[in-house]
Amino acid sequence: MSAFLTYLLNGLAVGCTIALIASGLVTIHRVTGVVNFAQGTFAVVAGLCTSSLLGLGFPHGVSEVAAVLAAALAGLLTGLAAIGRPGTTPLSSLIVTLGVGVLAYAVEIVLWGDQPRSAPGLAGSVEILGARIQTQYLLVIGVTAVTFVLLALFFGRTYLGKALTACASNPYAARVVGIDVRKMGLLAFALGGLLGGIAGVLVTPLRPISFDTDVTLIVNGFAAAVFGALTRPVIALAGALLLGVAETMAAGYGYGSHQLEVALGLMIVVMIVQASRRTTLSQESV
Amino acid sequence: MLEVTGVSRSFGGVYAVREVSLNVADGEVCGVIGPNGAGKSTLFNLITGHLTVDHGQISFLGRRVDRLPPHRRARLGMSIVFQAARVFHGMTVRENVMVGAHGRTDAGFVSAALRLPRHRHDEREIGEAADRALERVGLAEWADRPADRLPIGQQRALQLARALCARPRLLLLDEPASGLRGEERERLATLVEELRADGLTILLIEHDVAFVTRLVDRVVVLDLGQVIADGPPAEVRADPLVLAAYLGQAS
Amino acid sequence: GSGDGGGGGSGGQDPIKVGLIVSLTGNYTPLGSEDKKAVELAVEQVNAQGGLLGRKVELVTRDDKTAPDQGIVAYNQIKGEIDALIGPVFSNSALAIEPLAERDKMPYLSLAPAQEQVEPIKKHIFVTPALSSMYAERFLQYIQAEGIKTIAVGWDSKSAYSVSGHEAMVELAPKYGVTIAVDEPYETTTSDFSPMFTHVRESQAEALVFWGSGAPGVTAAKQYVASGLKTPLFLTASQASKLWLEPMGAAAEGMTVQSAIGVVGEHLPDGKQKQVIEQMAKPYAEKHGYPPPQFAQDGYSASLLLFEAIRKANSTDKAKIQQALETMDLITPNGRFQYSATDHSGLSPEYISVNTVKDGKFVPTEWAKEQLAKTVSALG
Amino acid sequence: MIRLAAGLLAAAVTLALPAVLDDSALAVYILLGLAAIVTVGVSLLMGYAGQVSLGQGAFYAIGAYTAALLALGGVPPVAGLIAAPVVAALSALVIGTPLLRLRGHHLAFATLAMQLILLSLAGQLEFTGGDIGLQAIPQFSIGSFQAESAAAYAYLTWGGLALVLLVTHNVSTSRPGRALRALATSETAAASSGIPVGRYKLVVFALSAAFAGLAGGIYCFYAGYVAPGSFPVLISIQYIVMAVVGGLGTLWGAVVGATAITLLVQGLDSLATLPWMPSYAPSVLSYAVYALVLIVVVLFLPQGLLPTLTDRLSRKRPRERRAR
Amino acid sequence: MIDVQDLVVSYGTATALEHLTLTAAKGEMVALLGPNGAGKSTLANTLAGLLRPASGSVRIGGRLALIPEGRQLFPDLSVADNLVLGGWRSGRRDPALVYDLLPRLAELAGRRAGVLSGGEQQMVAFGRALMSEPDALVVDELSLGLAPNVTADLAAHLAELNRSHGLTVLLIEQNARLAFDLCSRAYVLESGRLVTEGPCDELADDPRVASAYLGGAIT
Ligand SMILES: Nc1ncnc2c1ncn2[C@@H]1O[C@H](COP(=O)(O)OP(=O)(O)OP(=O)(O)O)[C@@H](O)[C@H]1O
Ligand SMILES: Nc1ncnc2c1ncn2[C@@H]1O[C@H](COP(=O)(O)OP(=O)(O)OP(=O)(O)O)[C@@H](O)[C@H]1O
Ligand SMILES: [Mg+2]
Ligand SMILES: [Mg+2]
Repeated sequence: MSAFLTYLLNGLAVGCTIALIASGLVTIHRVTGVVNFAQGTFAVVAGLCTSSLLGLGFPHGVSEVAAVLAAALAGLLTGLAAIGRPGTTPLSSLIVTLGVGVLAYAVEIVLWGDQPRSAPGLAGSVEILGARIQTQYLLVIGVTAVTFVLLALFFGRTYLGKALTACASNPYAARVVGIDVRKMGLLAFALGGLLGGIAGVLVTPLRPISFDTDVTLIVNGFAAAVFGALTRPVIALAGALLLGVAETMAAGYGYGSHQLEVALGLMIVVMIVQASRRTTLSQESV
Repeated sequence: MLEVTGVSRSFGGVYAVREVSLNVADGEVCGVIGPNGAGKSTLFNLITGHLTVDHGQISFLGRRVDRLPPHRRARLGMSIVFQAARVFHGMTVRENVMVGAHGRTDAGFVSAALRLPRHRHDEREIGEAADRALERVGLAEWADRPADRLPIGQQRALQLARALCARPRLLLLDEPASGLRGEERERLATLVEELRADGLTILLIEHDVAFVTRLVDRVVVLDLGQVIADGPPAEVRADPLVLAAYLGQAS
Repeated sequence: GSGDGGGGGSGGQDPIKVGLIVSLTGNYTPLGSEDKKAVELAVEQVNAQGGLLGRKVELVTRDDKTAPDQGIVAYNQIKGEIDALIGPVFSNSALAIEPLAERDKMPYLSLAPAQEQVEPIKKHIFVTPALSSMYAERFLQYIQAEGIKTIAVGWDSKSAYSVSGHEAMVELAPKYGVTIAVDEPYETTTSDFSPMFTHVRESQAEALVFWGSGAPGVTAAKQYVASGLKTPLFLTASQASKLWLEPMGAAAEGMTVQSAIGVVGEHLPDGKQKQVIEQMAKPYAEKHGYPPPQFAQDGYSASLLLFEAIRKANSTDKAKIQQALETMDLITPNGRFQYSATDHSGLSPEYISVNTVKDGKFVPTEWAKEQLAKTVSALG
Repeated sequence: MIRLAAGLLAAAVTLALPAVLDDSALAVYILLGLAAIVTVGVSLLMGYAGQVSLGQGAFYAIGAYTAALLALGGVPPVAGLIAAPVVAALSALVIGTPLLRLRGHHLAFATLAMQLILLSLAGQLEFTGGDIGLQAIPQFSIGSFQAESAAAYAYLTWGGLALVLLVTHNVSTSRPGRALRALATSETAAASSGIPVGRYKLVVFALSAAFAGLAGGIYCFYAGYVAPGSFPVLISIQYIVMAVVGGLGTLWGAVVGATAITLLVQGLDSLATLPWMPSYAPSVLSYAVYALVLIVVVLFLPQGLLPTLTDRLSRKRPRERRAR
Repeated sequence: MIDVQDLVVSYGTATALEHLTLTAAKGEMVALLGPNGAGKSTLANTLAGLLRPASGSVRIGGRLALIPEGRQLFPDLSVADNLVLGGWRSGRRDPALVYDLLPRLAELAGRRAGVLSGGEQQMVAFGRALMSEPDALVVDELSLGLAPNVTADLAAHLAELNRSHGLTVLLIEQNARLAFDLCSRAYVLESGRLVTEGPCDELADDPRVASAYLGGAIT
């Protein structure tokens, strides 16, 4: 029983790290319709920044906040490249974000070298009902919960959130009612950068980060985000948790070498079941 | 030819179409009118298979079709012109119309890849059919333009040409005259009359009651998903229920 | 027409060209870039001593982008101009180049640890890093010496290095009277090891041997600390570098980590082995600001082996270099290589150290000190 | 007329190149051709039928493993080469049947996941050689003729590309091609024209998989070695980049895109590893310059290289065009 | 007030509007007629600032709202959210006034706009434009897809707004009868050029206009 709870809790924590990456993807796609393949990069930038700043002797807190802001700036710059030019289609923007991700490799290598880095986080672990979980994981779970509540409230309840959503739903119509679609898109990219930064700052103490860690991060994050149709944060969160729990459960119950297959396979199956309940017409209606 | 019996469809508990029964005889032109949101387009989608029925039966040419997918119903001879223009992007007007003939031929990937003689023959025939259809709706001079750049009115005409190119037995027109000015409306009316003369069975949704009245043998009025009147146009126009629900003081 | 055919210059002869194909972009960049630094250092040193056979040594470097097909492209680009090849650290690239090198009779020192390169033996392919089976055997020797009977093994099912290390361990365990109570695969992308630790906690295992390279090594070791597990953690040589030590920080204290002999050079008694290690470690640390990691030592050892072979062959004739390699007996930072017609790997487990982490450094265990002292003193 | 001449010229150059290029250039020429074969399939799938596959590398891998396993099992290489696209297409049919219920990003993710899963399995199964892969794959041969030189593989590759282009051209300019383009815009409207949308998507998925499988088959004989590491996920993304850069939905765009990207990558690599280059050159050149070129091309030539080029040319001769 | 002087708009190389001059005084209701492809929607988009003129000037007095061609709702948002976003510029956040006018929308408030019927969507588009409390309104096809009684209601409401708030209206409408009933003046556009303009009653008598726009279906 306590083993099961251990797997569950740790799985949820893993899911939360995935969800944080997904949150940025969802934010950006929901507003701009662009799948941002540079999302993992934001996390990497933040992770590397934290590690450097801490190394330079800046205190915790300051380092992390600065790193998150740096990621937000990276997000804004990515946005400028991806949607700054009028007439760029979402597909072109997607390729641009891929390009930005690759460009970032070069910048990161010049600034930080090619070797992985890490940063200290919350040390130790806690026991909950006989199940052990790292303290850093608890922080991750807490931050994720707050982030997603805020995100859901922001998009679902606030006027600005609705206006942002409107931009991707129908950019032309958004302009008709007077919304500055480009500015909103850049805001979304900055927000996405911020979210990616939070993910990076939280993940770096858990696993070493190097310039190309973004690939691993984005694959899982993309899976979760797509689960939520790239627009619905709460469903994406559910997807991420599913992914995380499936991985640890697979490892816990003897399929340690097939975690990837189990987790991704499960995602596909659930998506197909979801899809077969929607009709073509409703997906196409304008 | 078309028999709709007790058909219902709801979305999240709200009935869009409720217990609708409707028979259309061969060669008949039947108008469907009703307030906005009455369920007219939904009924069309049920008939053509883009939506599945919750209850009820649909038969076409004596055959149950309510479980068939849309492309099978199309191949049996149903063609629909949607309310919203659905023009295929990245193709010329002629190519768009040629797609309409898809169900009439069956040269597949293999014969296309190998350029078998039959395939060439089909291609030529489809091309000619498309040109005829374009001529009919008055789009001949636009044939080589990219279709997605057409103004809305022409896009709708293009849809009609595409539907005709399939040589349907039953044509379902969802507000074909919307967005057309008087002159073009006139041309459309003439076309419908011609088609009717050719023996085509037509179901026509239209809010321009005068237009409907002039063209159809019979009018079915839907309100809140149900049939509230069914009969010759003159009779229906005088029906107090219809006046209250639909025509208002405007008529 | 810049007239470079004329020669002139110092030696009056064309330089000896050594090909180097490593991963400079892609996943294996952190490894490949260290290899490159070390080989460049070796070339610098040999040229400073007047080169080989009176000729300068020139390096022709290519990037395999951590992809086998790019390895092939790279090899094809340089095969015409080079006299010998030091090959990829990425096993898949190394293996992709093999048939081509074999066909061209190109002397080829591989930096990849894959067992398959030497099983069966290919005439022109020689391996520099210790094979994972050697690490496995060395650990079992240590485990036996410590009186441990039951162990747990965690291994990365997606990494050839760790798969074959695990296999060797399973195969050799009975020989050393060791039972494997928990046999736990994971994946390179695994980010949570709590299932593994839970299984170990529930078992009788007296030690957990963890096979893996790169990120999982750090992630697992950190989570091991947090998990509060008391079973000692044994890590293999992939963790024997600052790449692992730095992120671990104080948490690494007391963990057991294997390494090639070169990593613990300062703890060796004076002698030839220590001298060779320092000949590389000092200038490397001066130049790059940190002691050479394992990969760098592989690259440097490969260079020494190749230079020695050319010296012995006294020509750049490929067949002669191959023969020289097959009769090679040379002390390198990785230990003493004794290649032969039946052994293209050349090393033996004696050149592997078992260390504990003390004050952020790898310090050989008492057992290892004793063993290494024996090994090294035999070399003189 | 001009198109015919251009075609003939292209054919002549294609045929002449293997004879004049050296081995190192031929290696690039072959890999370029192979990439083009896969990219044509991606372009057909994405540009015509509007379905995004982020897992095309999986079918490349399936083709390669199929041919390799058969050849290692003693089956004549020709049979292996024919089996490669067939098995890839059959796998696509099996995989695509459930997967193609998904649309857009869902499909993109599912194909990506499929590749990850397949590679993970290939990396663990006994008969695929695990992570190390399959070695010592025999040379390609037909009867007594053995393809030993790189030039032979170059002809094989470019012959394969010609075949793939011909099939794509024939398919895309006729009934099925129109149906594909139609369903890319609106599956509803396509279905009401009598197009069996599901079946068409499946067939085009299988066709593009067959192309990838063919390329994989040739690759395995040329390289003599296949491993999971030969087919990273990034390779699938690279094909999409090639298709987009060249010009989606155009036949030759795929070839142009594959050529441009391959030459760019190789050129930068050669430049970066020159002896006098600083040590960070490989990363800066291979990453930064590549990325910048990519971004600039995508932003400023959003239609892709080929359509922009042809547009420029045709704008110079508007009259000839309109006369048609 | 809408004042368009010598306007030229083009798509790439194709010119859609050529030297167009058109005005609507404050509080005036003006109709714009023209065959498909004449450039009516192009003008509407230009007035709304969504297309940039190649030359010429466009001046608008006060806030302008557009009911665009093809409804152009936010399909993923609810009807209520669609309406509320109409108030982006005006700051109005309460759609009650729209619900009063179009009670059907109150029933549909929670539904996703994308699944509405054609006519329902048109109502939302109309309501959304009203939410911006415009001084001038450009309507690209008012009657499109609407039941006759709804069209009549909306037309009456437009007239009412015009009277009470001095709303300026440019009405693009294929149903010329409706346009002539509602407006005082009309412009006729063909192939991007003005062909006639004048008071509606005069135009209705123009045989060319009559045959092209009033011909056909007889009420
Ligand atoms: N997918 C759907 N989900 C929820 N409600 C739907 C869906 N499709 C249609 N409806 C609702 O069903 C009702 C009937 O819609 P339908 O499109 O059939 O109306 P209609 O009679 O064609 O109206 P109009 O004349 O305005 O086009 C409408 O209230 C509409 O909002
Ligand atoms: N995005 C576009 N790109 C290129 N040409 C366009 C574009 N939009 C419209 N056009 C062209 O501009 C001209 C005017 O189109 P517009 O949509 O303004 O006509 P309209 O008068 O509104 O027609 P309708 O009555 O059909 O709505 C047409 O010839 C059309 O083909
Ligand atoms: Mg309708
Ligand atoms: Mg218009």
